[in-house]
Amino acid sequence: MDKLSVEEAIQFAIEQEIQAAELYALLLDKSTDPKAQEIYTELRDMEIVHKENLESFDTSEFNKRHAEQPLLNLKLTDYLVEKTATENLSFQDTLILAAQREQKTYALYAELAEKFKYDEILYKLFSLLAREELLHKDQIETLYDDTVLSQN
Amino acid sequence: MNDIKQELLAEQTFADQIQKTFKTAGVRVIRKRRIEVVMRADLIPPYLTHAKNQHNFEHLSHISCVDWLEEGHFELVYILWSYTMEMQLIVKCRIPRHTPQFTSIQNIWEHAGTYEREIHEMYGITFAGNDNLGDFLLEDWEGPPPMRRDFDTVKYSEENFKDRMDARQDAQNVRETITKRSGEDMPDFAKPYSLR
Amino acid sequence: MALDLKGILAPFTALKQLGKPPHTVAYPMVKKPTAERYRGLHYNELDDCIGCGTCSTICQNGAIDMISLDGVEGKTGDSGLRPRVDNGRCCWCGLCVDVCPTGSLSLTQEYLYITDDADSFLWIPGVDNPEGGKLKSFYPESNAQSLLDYNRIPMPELEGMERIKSYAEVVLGYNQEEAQAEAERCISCGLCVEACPEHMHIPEYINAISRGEPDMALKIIYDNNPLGELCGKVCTRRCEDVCSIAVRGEPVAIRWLKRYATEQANNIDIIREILDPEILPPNGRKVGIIGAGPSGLTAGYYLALKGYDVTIYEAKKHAGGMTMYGIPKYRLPMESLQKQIGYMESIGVKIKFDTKIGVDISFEELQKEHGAIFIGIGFEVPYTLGIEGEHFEGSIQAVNFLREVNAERPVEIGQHVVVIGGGNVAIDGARIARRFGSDVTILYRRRVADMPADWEEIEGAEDEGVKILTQAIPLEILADKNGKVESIKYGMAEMVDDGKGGRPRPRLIENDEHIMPVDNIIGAIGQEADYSFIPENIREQLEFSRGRMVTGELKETKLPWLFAGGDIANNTADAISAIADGYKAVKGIEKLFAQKGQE
Amino acid sequence: MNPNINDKDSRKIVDIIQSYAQKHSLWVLAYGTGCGAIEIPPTMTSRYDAERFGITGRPTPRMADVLLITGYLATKTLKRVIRSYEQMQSPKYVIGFGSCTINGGMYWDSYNTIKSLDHYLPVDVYINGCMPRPEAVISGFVKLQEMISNGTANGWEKYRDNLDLYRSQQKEVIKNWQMPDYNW
Repeated sequence: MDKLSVEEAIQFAIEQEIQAAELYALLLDKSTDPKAQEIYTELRDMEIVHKENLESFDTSEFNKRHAEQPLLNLKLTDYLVEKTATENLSFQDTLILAAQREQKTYALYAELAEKFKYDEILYKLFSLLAREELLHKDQIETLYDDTVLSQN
Repeated sequence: MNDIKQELLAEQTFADQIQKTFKTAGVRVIRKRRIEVVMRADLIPPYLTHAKNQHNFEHLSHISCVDWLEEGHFELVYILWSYTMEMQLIVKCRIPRHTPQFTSIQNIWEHAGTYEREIHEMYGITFAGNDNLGDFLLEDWEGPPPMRRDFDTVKYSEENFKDRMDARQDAQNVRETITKRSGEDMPDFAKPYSLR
Repeated sequence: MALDLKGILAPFTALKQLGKPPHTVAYPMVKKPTAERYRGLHYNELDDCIGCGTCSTICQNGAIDMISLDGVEGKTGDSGLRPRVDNGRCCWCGLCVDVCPTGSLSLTQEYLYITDDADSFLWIPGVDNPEGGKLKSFYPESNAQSLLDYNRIPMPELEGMERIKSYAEVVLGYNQEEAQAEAERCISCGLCVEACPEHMHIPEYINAISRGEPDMALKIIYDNNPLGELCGKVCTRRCEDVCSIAVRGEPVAIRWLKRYATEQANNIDIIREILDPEILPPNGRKVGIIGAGPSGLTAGYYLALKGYDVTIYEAKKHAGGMTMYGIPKYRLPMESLQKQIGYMESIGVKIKFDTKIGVDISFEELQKEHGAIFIGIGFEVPYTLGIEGEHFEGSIQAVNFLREVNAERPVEIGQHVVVIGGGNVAIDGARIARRFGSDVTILYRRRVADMPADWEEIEGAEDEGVKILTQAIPLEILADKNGKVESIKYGMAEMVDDGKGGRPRPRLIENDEHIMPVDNIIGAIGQEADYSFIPENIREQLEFSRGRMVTGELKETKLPWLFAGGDIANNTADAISAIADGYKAVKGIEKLFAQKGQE
Repeated sequence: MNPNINDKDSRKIVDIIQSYAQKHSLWVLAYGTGCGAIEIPPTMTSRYDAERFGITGRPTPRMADVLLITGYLATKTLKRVIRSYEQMQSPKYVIGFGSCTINGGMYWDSYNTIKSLDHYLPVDVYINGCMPRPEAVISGFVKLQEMISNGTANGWEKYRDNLDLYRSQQKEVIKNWQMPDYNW
């Protein structure tokens, strides 16, 4: 993956989203905890929406999309114990898992952005994708902060 | 403590004197120059005569009336003043509310008749011996005696006088508004405790 | 005839006055300033006013009434009504200003109003003179000038260091004199009723207390809250947050007054005698309740009064749920709870102890036996900290800790204890640990002001010597070579605004890590429910949101025969909300049977 | 015979001159009814000197133009006030002082005072207050003068035209009506 066209890059991102959605769908199927099921459903739907957004992505929208809301970055993933995707995760573990997945995807895009720094469009694209992942992580962390850490 | 007793010595001596003569009376020194005597109603005319003649309470300041609605009594309050002793004597008695009748003391003090007319008009108490009980301050009054506590003056005034309340019909009650908005079920036994 | 010189000259003394300015005030050309505290037309700061109607109540002339205005919305703590003054009745005595609990009402320097229209004297202060705020002249400059008493009667309490020697109740309770004095501070506006999830008849029972009729107060309390004494001791009292008096002073101690009224009846027989409950004859309808917590007990009590055959299934040895096992006994003594539950049992509520659904009796069986089922299991399963080293020996959960202590089972705890969390559970855990003689520190991720625990609890904990370390995020638990907790690593946090108006969130500051040596770590960051006892096929038909069951207005779920309440069905997670849920579910269950009866 | 005084265009020049004269010689009947009578001495005497406006007191109704109702009226006083008012020469004006004359004021629940004065007598000007300060009283007179000069102070005409109505309303509270019926 040394050279990449914009279309290929987007296709790569779409695949990432599909993989995530498939994983959540699988976990949803296996889970028996209604609270975790609810989160899986939400995550799966979210990834599908992201995928659809990417499919209709227009590179001319770069500037517009960059001016979005600021990041909170609560850094919860930094110190919570890493979770692996297994059957019957609890509600809490589900959230941790999702946040950590977003964090990893972010790291991947950030790395790619660094790699394709010479190509302005690719750099912008990966930076944008990285930022989007951070935003998603924010959402999940906020939810974790509100529910699990309601009294802390 | 001793100073106060010393100060009220004259009053106390006088009070003891009354107590000795009228054994059933309740005598109390209220403060300097003020003594209260609670009497049985039938003893009032003889006692007032006694006070006027024996103790120089030559001036009747006022006759007043209190409506003890819950206890079913009217209380008549005679306020006397003695110029020689420089002392005020408050004589009280109670008469039953269902038979508001009493004896006039017009023969002791002529001007008592005027006070009795007023009490008759405001409380509906008749004074035997006073022939002049009729229209006094209120002209053409047809309602019940207005100073009686069971007379609902708000209701009377709403029924008899036109006021400008139509424009205020949109007024609302705060407690009721909250009850309605919150969906509270107020039991009937709690309602009298709402105070509004 | 001698010349009367004096007589001729005397009149000329009037010339003396010639150079003097006239005595006359040349009104209206010259306007004299009004007196400093002149009581002119009314002005009302519409935004500060909460529509409590006290001005209207005190007005001796019946001149003030409350009306709804366009643009003024009612919300909790604000009736949405605003005063209107009939200037054809007002006598500018200023009582309304003296009694206004918020200080929004004032009188102005402006007093002129001349018209030929007698109907135009209705005056809406603040609307008719929006500029009046600048002309205020008669207003309470300090609380001392008010007719209201802004200071609460202090509640007698055990002294801080005395408390940690035993589990004796910390709060001692009002005596009659204190209770009456406190009750007399209430202005009966009723704004608190809306804030109370259960909509208890607060002004009514406070008035009953102030009249010296605690029995009547008890009757009014039991009208919709069968756990009045519990609430009198441990309620989160949202009523006091919106108390009109609280705008400028200390709120009326509604909770302590309720406590006073309910404590007067100190055994089951007296409660029964005072309440003299009307129990309807059995109607043959059976209702099963899962969980004998506040919501389940409330639903059970009112259903039993209405003639239903109620059975409560409780997995543990005692009823009360989290109030039994989660609240320390120095706040809610065992006898108090037993008394209230005993009274419920005496009117016909059946409680089956040590009966776990799915183990001792299957859910299907339950469903077959009862026409309706109410679930009030509460949040019993604690969330874990989710950090490294949580499995080490000595790292425990506050819920489990409190449960063991309340069940009077032996518990061992070390010298140095860290409690993680800022809710009531955390404070309870810390205060209990203090009673073991430990040195306790609370680690909390946010600031003290953000703590969800009651401020009185926080203060109480501080009085007892609990240290509170805020903006500290636990990062890792470290153990010695035996696998026993040795210390905790935590990092400091900065507070960030989430941009949505929510409470600020803590963000870890990099490279600001500390280590604290510790023997025990008590986690109390939050709890969740365990729904595993509900069979899969039923669970699938129910709706969940953020770990809670989704219920309707009358606590009904997607399944018509299934109701849910308490922590698992509301977002506030306190006893009074659970009681409110139970009370609502009673109406829901009645409606269900009424519909069934029609079919 | 009665030119419509409300219609400014139909007023003759003589009316304008007449109203100019009238508004500068408001003679007041010195008959204090309620607590507001205490505000009259400072208004009339040197402090506020109402005579600057041509306002002065007169001892009898027949000499007066303005009747001041300075507060509450008991039904008993109302009888005397009506009698005085009817003896006054037209044009005549009534000024209501303070809350009591508007909607009862602090006597709103009293058993023997009337609540709204205009139910019994035509009131031209109301002054807000309980009681109004002398400044407010003077403002009331100024307002009355304005109304006279633009021809809207016509309460007396209203009373004359609706005498039966007023009379019936007066008789509602004055049960024992023993007063001469004036021939208008």
